[in-house]
Amino acid sequence: MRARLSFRHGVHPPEHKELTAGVPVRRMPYPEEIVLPLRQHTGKPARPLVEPGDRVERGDKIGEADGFVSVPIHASSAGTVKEIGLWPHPDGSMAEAIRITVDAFSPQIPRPRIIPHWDGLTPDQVVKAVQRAGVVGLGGAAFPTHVKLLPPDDVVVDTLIVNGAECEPYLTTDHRVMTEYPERVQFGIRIMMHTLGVERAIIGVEKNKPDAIETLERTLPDDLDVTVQGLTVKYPQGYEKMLIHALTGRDVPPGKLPMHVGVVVQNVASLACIAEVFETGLPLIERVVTVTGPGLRRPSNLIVPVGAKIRDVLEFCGGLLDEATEIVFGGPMMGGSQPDVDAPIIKSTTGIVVLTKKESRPRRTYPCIKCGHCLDACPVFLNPSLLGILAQAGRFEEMEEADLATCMLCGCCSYVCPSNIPLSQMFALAKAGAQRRKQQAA
Amino acid sequence: MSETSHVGDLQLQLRASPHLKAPDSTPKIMWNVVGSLIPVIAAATWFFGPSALLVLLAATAGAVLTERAFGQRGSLGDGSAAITGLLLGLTLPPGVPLWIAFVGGAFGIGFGKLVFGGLGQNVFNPALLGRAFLQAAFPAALTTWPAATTEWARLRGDNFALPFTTPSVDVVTEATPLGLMKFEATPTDPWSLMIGATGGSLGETAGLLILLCGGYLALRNYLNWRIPVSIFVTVALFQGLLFAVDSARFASPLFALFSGGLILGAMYMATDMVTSPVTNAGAWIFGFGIGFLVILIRTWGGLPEGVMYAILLMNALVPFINRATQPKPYGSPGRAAKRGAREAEA
Amino acid sequence: MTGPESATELVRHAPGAHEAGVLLPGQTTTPGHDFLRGVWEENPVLVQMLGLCPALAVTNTVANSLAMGLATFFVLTGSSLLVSIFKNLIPKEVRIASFILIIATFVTIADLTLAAVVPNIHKALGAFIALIVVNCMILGRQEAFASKRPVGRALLDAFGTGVGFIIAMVMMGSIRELLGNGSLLGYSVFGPSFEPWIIMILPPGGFLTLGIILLAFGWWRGRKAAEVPMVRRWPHGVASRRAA
Amino acid sequence: MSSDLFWILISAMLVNNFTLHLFLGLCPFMGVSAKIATALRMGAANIFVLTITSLAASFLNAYVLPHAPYLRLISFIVVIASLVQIVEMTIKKVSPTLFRELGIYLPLITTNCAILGLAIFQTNRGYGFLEGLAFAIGAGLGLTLALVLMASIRERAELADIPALAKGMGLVLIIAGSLSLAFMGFAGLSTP
Repeated sequence: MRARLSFRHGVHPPEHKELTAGVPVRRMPYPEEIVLPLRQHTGKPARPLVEPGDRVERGDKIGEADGFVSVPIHASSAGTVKEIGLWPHPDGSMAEAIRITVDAFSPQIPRPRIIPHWDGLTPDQVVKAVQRAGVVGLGGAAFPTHVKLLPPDDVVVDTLIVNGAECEPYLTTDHRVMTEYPERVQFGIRIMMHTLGVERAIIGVEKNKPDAIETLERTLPDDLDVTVQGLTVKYPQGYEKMLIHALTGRDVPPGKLPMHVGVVVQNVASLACIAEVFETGLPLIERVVTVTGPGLRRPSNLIVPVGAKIRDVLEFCGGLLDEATEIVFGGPMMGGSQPDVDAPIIKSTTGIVVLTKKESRPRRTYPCIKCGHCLDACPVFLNPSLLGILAQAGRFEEMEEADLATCMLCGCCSYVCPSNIPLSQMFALAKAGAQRRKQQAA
Repeated sequence: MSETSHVGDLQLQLRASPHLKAPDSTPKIMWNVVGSLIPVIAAATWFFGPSALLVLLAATAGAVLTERAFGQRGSLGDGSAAITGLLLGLTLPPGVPLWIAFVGGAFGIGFGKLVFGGLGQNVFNPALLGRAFLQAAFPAALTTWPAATTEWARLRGDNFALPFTTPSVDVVTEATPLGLMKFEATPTDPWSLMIGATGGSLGETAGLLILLCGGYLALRNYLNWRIPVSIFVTVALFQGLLFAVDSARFASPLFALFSGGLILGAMYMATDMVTSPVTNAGAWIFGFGIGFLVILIRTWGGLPEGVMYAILLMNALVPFINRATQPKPYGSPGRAAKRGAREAEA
Repeated sequence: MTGPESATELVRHAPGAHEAGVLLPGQTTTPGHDFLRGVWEENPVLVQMLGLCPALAVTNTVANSLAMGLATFFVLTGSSLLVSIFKNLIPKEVRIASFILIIATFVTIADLTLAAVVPNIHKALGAFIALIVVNCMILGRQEAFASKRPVGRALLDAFGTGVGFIIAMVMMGSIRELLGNGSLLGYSVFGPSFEPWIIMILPPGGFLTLGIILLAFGWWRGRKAAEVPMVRRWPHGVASRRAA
Repeated sequence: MSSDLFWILISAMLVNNFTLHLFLGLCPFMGVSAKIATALRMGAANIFVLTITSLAASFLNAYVLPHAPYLRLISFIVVIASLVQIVEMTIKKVSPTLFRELGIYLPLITTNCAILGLAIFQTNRGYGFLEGLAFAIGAGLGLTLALVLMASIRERAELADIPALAKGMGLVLIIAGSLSLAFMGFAGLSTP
């Protein structure tokens, strides 16, 4: 075994996980209204199945998957459909959403349902069940999970990698899931290995979560080849490509998926969610969210019904402090600023971080001094300095020649840049532009 | 990159990710470099008296005033013009007329930096370009090395010569250790070179102190340590080779390392971020090139010292080096081949 | 990265090529313009960046600059005259070679004359007199103008361009000698206590002097453009062609 | 002898660099130095033509010109131009690829002062056949070096925020001056 499981480059932002790392998960009470956007995952949005005025029970399907790379949406609470229309989406846009007035007196008991025994199912049936339950990757990307479970015939997958790295500062959702629900994680691994037909599973956890490593090791199944590996604490250790490199030494070529190098990566929370599907029959209607940050009165780890508004979640956590200036959805390295506190928590929301003036004060931008710090930080070995200069000169074609496509927008370059050049923001724009050009050409 | 939106009673800021920022900033790096030069300046003043301070002041004034007059607004705050002036001053002999030092600073900033568009855009190290200009324009004034005097407070030359006039040289002059070596084949004891008990430019003496100050910057990652290391190793290797061939004619590697402006050049001029390669592979090549050229010019050239020209020549090659040492991106065939080779070795 | 497709494209990349006084078919100019154009507006050295080799190499003193300027003036005028006279006799295919032969003849005459009249300067200029042959400015005037115009116009054009060249040479020479030696035409200007800027008479001084002159022009042009927002003046009415 | 040849080469390449010290070949230096790839091809073509020129000049100096010294200039020009023309046609026939790479540069180079300058300097210094060859290769390498340096710097400067007054040839000349300053470091390079 190699001494240090890691990747080259990367950065070490302050972690600030101490705010919530030891706080047990609590259940948040149901708010008065929940809002369920039809687009909560990568791929095509769901189609609504209900009309205003319809009564729904907890766990009812209210949106149907539209195609293969799509998943259905389920009501996370009993209540009445109030309206289907545009509502602030956590990505900053307005998007089609189903608003449900929560029935304050409902015991929130789901309708009776058949819980299939996973062992008796063929892989195809498992995949169908996972899709039907609306499961998506809970690590932040929200890629429909079932798509990853069906590798094409010419691809041989030999390893399941379980992502418990959680490298984003502040966030502790995966940490709490691993320490509080280790059996669920292990059960999810079992189902997943059965479905993929792989012999080996590796759980990668950053070493700053010793209790999680210890809990997982204690609960390892005896009959399967599952190991827990402690990873160097470094951002972006939890990125698929970095994690695969750290645990298997394999590199995913550009334009390829992890399965092309024989690996499928699943987040611990997603696995726990799959386990829950086969334990309770309930679809993905709630998730663990870390609500934290220096601008929040009571940082917590919460089980939140999908669709709860930020406003309600923040209020449950004691509200904001006066210094609060910015609400970030997801981790502070990659998450987006939230313009509207009425936007809902969705399936992919890993956390809400409230930052203060101290973190978000504007800084002056200086010209690039070619210090090369961004090259030393870039985990995919690009030259962000050159890319940034090209972006400023408007040379987008040359940026593509300089392998812009490999950039995964992790933000390491922007983080280290002493001149405060918004590198990853420029790259995101350039990538969007490249996408547009490609579509126009097609 | 920030704007504010009002939502209810909250005032929310919108910024692009990442929302955290490393504590370093460009002015912080630059002013740290300036700060790390203070001990070097103090040593120069200790060895050369008030002349040292005057020359440093004049060179810095030339650089800073030019930046102020023609540069972008507020560009003085980033500290880069002050560095240029101080470094230029450190390469000058203590007795040089102040107007010459001023012209050097002005030329370095004006034609070494501002015509290229200011901070971050220049190709040549402005301090060295200024120094090379002075060397070519006023060779006599720039190679007049006053001998050490017993009186600390006495000026070491005609510092106050009127602008555009020839300085009157009435001080006793002596040759620099490199000059002695080159033209009279007389080596100087390396220990006196290290602690600074020799003649020369302001920053050419006290090599150990400069090493320490530069080491501080390297520790804080404000300079790429690969560049000085590769320069020192190259110089030591080549000079060692020459020394092994004929120890009577060629100086020892230790002498080569500590004589002239090599330490100052390697620590402070070659590592100028703007004019050195951005890639680490490029930094090694850059350092090797400087070391090689230093030995070439010192041994086979007509000049006793070649650090300045070596760095300027390699500055000119930097765009080319950067292009040749582009990192191979993750997952690309080039990177896979490199990994394969490494694993085959292991 | 792709290289240029043809030699003509390559030439178009050359500095000042777009304003190098290439005549468009059917275009007419006035005699006065033919003369003045080369003197200032399209000064061969300062605007078109032609004939840089002598402008940088021998301008370390005013005397050298003047001698070189006059020699070039002589060769240019002589060649333009001859080319213009014989333009109908020269077959198109070998015209460049013929131009060069004519120029080389005049250069040989100039070379021998200078050697006889001012041997000191002739020695200082050295090989650069012979190199007048390949001064692109001279060949350029033959190809672009003299071979297409009547004798009188060709002479006017040559006079103008030659004068412009002399002006540029003397300008460079004065700056360099004044700063580099403290003198003009050998007479001390600043007195004996002046510290000469040796660099000005060295090769880097040549590049820097011309660079500074061009920067000054750029600054001046920028100021003028800021005062009167005017359309870029294309030579020879190119602008009107574009508009049409 | 061989070390003499080496120092002739080094001298032509670095110490008295054709472009940066003698101001020869300035037209391509200013005009064809915007892109590295173009500059490299131009440099290669230059090395090639300079070598041919040197051979031609050696031949003329040895056998023809002693009889008619006043024909020096004219014969150099004519012989070099026609030789280059012949070589160009040969390359076009033999290797169209090489012609595409270098061919279009050849006619431009013929009327370049570096070429005639080489012939004249070689004659003035009394170089023989081998010395002339070393001189030509050194000069060609020096031209290429200057061209490529200038091109790489210009490619970088093109992305920079150059002030309006320095856009264009002003900046190129300042860079050339700086390069020329840096090359002064090679002054006096010779055997120790």
